[in-house]
Amino acid sequence: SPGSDSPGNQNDRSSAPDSRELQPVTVMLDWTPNTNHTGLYVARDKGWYADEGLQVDIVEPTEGGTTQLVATGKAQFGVSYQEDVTQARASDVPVVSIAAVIQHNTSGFASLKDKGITRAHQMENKRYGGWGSPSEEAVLKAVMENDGGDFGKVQILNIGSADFFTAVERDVDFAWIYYGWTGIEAEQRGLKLNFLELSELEPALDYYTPVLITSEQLIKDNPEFVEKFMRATAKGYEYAIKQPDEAARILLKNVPELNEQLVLASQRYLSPRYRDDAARWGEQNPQVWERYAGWMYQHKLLPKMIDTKKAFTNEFLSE
Amino acid sequence: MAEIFMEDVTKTFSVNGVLLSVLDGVTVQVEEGEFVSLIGPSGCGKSTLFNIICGLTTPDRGRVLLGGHDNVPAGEVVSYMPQKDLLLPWRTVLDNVILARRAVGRERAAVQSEARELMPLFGLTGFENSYPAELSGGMRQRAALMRTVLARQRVLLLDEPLGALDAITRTRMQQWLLKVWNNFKQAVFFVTHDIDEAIFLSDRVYVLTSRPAKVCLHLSVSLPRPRRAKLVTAPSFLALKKEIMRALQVQ
Amino acid sequence: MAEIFMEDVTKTFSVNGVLLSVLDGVTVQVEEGEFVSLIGPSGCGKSTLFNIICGLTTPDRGRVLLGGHDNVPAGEVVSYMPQKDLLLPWRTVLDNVILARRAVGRERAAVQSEARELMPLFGLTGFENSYPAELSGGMRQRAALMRTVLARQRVLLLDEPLGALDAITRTRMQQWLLKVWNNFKQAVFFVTHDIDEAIFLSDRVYVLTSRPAKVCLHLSVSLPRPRRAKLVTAPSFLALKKEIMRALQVQ
Amino acid sequence: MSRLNQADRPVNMGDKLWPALFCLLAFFLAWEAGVRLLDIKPYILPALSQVLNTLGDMLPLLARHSQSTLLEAVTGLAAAVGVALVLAALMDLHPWIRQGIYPLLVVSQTVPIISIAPLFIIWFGYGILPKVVVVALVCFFPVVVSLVEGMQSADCDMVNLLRVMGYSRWQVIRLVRFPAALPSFFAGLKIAGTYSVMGAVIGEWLGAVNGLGVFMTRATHAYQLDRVFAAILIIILVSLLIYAVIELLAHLAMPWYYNERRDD
Amino acid sequence: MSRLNQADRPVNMGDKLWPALFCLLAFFLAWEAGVRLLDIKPYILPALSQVLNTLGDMLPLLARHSQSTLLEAVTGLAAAVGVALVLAALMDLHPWIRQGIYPLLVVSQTVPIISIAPLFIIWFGYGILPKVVVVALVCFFPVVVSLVEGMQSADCDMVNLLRVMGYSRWQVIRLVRFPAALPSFFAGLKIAGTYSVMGAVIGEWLGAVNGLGVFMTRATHAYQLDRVFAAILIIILVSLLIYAVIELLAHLAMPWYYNERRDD
Ligand SMILES: Nc1ncnc2c1ncn2[C@@H]1O[C@H](COP(=O)(O)OP(=O)(O)OP(=O)(O)O)[C@@H](O)[C@H]1O
Ligand SMILES: Nc1ncnc2c1ncn2[C@@H]1O[C@H](COP(=O)(O)OP(=O)(O)OP(=O)(O)O)[C@@H](O)[C@H]1O
Ligand SMILES: [Mg+2]
Ligand SMILES: [Mg+2]
Repeated sequence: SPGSDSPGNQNDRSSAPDSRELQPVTVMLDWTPNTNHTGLYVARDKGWYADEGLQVDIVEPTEGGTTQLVATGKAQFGVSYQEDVTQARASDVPVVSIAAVIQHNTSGFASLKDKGITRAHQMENKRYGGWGSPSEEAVLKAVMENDGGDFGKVQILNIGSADFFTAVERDVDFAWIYYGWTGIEAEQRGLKLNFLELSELEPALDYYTPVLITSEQLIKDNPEFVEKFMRATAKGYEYAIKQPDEAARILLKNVPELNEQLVLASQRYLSPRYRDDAARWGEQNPQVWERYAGWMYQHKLLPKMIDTKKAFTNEFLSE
Repeated sequence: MAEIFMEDVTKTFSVNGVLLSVLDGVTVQVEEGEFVSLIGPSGCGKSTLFNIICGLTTPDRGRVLLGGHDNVPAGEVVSYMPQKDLLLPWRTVLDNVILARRAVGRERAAVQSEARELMPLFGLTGFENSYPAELSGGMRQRAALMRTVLARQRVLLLDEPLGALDAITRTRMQQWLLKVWNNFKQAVFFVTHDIDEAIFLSDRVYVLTSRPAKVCLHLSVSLPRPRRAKLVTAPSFLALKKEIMRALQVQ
Repeated sequence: MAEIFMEDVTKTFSVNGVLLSVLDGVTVQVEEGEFVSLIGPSGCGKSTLFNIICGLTTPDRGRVLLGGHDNVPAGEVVSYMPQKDLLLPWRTVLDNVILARRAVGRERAAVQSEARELMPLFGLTGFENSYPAELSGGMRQRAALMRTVLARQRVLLLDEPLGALDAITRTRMQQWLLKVWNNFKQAVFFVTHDIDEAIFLSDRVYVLTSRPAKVCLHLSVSLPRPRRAKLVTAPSFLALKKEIMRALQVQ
Repeated sequence: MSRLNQADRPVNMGDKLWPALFCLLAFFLAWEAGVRLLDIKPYILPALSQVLNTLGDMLPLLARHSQSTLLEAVTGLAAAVGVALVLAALMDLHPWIRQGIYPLLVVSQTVPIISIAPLFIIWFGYGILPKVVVVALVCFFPVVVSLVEGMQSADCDMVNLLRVMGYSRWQVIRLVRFPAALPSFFAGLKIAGTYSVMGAVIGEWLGAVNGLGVFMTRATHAYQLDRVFAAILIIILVSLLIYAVIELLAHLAMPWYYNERRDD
Repeated sequence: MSRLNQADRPVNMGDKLWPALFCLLAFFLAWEAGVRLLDIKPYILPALSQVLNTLGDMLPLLARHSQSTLLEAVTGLAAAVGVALVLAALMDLHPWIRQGIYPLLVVSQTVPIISIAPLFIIWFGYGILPKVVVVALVCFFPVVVSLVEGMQSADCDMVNLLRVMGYSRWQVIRLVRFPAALPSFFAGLKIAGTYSVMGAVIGEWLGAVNGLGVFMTRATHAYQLDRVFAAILIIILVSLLIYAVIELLAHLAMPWYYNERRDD
């Protein structure tokens, strides 16, 4: 077996895995650790990264900094979403999406039941709590106009760091949430929501969120390294798909600050959605990329159209 | 009737539980239009005595009569000039000197024109609109004295008004002070450390012992007025000086 | 050979472009072991003169010889006590008084034990390890003087060392100062505003005019030593006093 | 006699501007040269020239956003002064009140505002109010500290003197304690003014419709760092503007404090 | 003779703690009662009792996170002091240097750190370094200002006196200028210390693995406000701890400053 040639090495090995041989890797998340990231934690906890010779640090992000930091190599991998990658590439930030964590967009517009927003046109004369993404207005406009609504009648507010629940407490009628986290929390609280899933409102908006990204440079210089990382990561997500409760406990063990009930419920919601209808976990469809980038360009959200073939790759997915 | 009459005044301070006996049965009085000095070592309780007259401190024992009456507000009888000049830095000289007079509710314009007329006597002409920070030490003292005099009360309490000045300026200011006193005829109760100064200015001198202060000498100064600076070398002056020095044990 | 010899020293300051003539041809000298006073109105330039001796200010014109030599570092001949006591607040009394002596590189323990022995003479026994903030004004002045004396230089420059004290404490300190001087036999160059003080302490007195300062009177004080406090009322003393008062125009 | 309160005088920024401008120029040059020579990507650190270019292009938009921010900063500052006046007056009433409140104020400064942001939103909504509150929270502390210290610096003997003269308690406060506190108050206000715009930007970051904070968030999400830096330049300029206005007010309110001592 | 530098003395938090404790208790009672009486939802404002409960439960976890944060805060504070010493020494060299640097330092305080956060990570990585840098940025300003003012407060005549005695330029700095700056330095350091933990938390918010900032972000995003408040209590405690240590150091370093004047 490797490393058994020197007695000194053996000594080390008997006490702890030889960390000197492991290659340090930094993964920067897109938000606080949550069930979107379960696969990463599982792979690390099960020692699958170590098996590939990697020592993975999972770092929580700077506000809006993940993509730049991955592009500059400060983190080798990051968690992002398709819109962000598209924006970044249009601004010549050289990042590449290497896996779709969830096959379909589980985000959408949520509001308290009594606001009566069951269709997109009912957003008229309501107040929307946004978070400063450049595409928000275009998305709202598109989905409302699809439903015969007048976008001009929506009042948009940046709710910044406040969460959905505090925001809808008084000043906001609806906001854009991930159902897998915030929607589940609402269920936990027994709060009745109307939820309009984005992918149903406008097919072009069924983009990948979140995705794993890395830099063009790294792919060029060290594809084996990316492959190793992705092999273990995929194993992690496969495990999470098969064993939601076990996976959730691993996440909780690593991030004990989280709310146990929320994580468990969220994981049960999300596990079947990681792979969903795709052949394998992480698969990205060129059409999805082309369709969404085109949509963004049409809506003048991009300074220029991007070459979507360079924006993502499936080459690091196993099998 | 004495303007100020204090009998057997005694005061003990308590600082962090430690008792500090400051005045021990002090009896002094100031008659109408008289110039009386109080001389005593540093920290013996002279300022405390003045504070008692002003009602800022209450004595433990003893009687204080102002203008023959018990319980009159001090401000209606005396005008006080503390050891520091205490000019308000944010007011011009003119507004500072009328401060005491304005307190009794006089009209501002009238008081101001009254003050303007007196500026030459106090050597402050041209500085009416200056702030105190722009004045020299001697000028500040003169402004503070002017404020005290302008209150036009029957007694001036002056607590070491010349203490901050150098000896030469001080000698000049003493002569000027007598001129002012002559002009306004108010009674003056004057605190000093300086033996020459006390004799030179006063009709009577009280000498206090160190803490707790008692009157250890009470002296009438019957030198003729007006007095000139060279009086301090006159034999009659020196006899008084020797007596005070002996009382203060500085021989 | 004079310890200090200044000839025709002239100094003009320029403050924001305005020229301020401070010293105008001053000639003074201090002989070995002599006590010489300099008296003059406030702001006439006495401290400036001392600064020139110490090398902190360079004169515009004139000659300064220390111990008969040009260009010696002032610190090797004179020991300077400025107008403020300038004790270092962060050093104990003991460490403050040895400061000057340590500057010339003496061993600390030796200097300290030397200082300890002298504490009684300076009335500081028991306060060796106190910080300056814990001392009274008189004690601070004595500590500052001790630091100056302990430097053991041939001349002490004392700039109004008793100026901050009240008149009564001051009179006591004058007598004590003479005792110390008698003990150490260093020459003393002494600045004061107080005519009595100058005569009482000195062998010779220089009187300066107001700014720009010139020597307007140079007086030998041939009163016998040791001198007692009551000397200030002696006729021979008063004759000198009158002469100085006339020179200073305070009559 | 030395200048009143000389030690308290703040270092005067307006005294000699040349050395500062020189340093600023050097800094700008280093920035531009650094970016060019090290070939730093514009999404990491844009060159100064690019930032200035963007600043020029975006001026109307930035001006509009600045208006909201400036309004929030100034309103917040005014609120801070109001709160500080009340608190300082309270603490001046009795040493016990001071000893009770003061340490709590110090402690309150250790709480990171961002962590209680949600409470702000719930209490104050998304209008101008929460921003004003954040600005006031950031600014009131230096003002209240300087006010308390200023009022304490009023000479007791001066107060006594005026009491003997026959002035009432409130007249004495107006005549002595209040003016005595002014230099210290303005020193604190200058510090607060410097921080006020930053406070407003943080407040906007908690949620807003308009303002430089919103502008910066949007630009960050669109990878337009040149715009972010243009906004930072504007923030600095607006802060300096507020500082200058306070300096001016101080000169108007305290001529006696700035007048030079004349020799007699 | 009055106490040296009396006016400069910072309000001493340790003097009389009772009134402060009383106010604190009142505040706590109001909080608990308010939440109970108004029936405020725990995800909007948890009751104090609940927060304390959570604090008890989470103590081991909080202790672990506090360690990182404390380490960052103290290291950052030390770095701030180092930078401040260098800057202050520089500014002490010549008034021009001071006039050149000082206004820029003031200006630098107007830049919201959060807006240049990504730059920090790029320059300093994810380790402890960027947090230390943020703490140092938050803390160095009060320290440098107090140092500069402290060194300027050294009495010129004292310096001259020692020069005449024959001490060298550097000896005089050691004997006079440095000790003279100490009281002011410690006053500034106390302010900086109060802010240091908050700085570390903000630093962690820029991207971290451990620390109270991470804990709070996670708790916020998992909608557990009781945990957020438990962390805030810990932040306050750690801040007070740092304050107390600085106070102790000040007493050790400047016995002469705290000794009471005895009457002779
Ligand atoms: N309010 C007070 N509480 C406690 N002690 C006091 C108070 N006022 C004065 N003392 C003490 O009483 C003593 C006498 O003080 P006072 O100011 O009356 O002396 P003084 O004769 O005016 O001294 P000086 O000549 O130095 O002005 C001093 O020891 C002083 O410390
Ligand atoms: N470095 C300086 N630059 C400009 N002017 C100075 C300087 N030093 C002193 N002066 C001015 O020179 C004059 C004389 O000052 P000096 O301190 O020598 O007077 P003095 O006789 O010691 O006064 P006092 O008796 O008040 O101590 C004063 O008007 C003072 O303002
Ligand atoms: Mg007194
Ligand atoms: Mg002098």
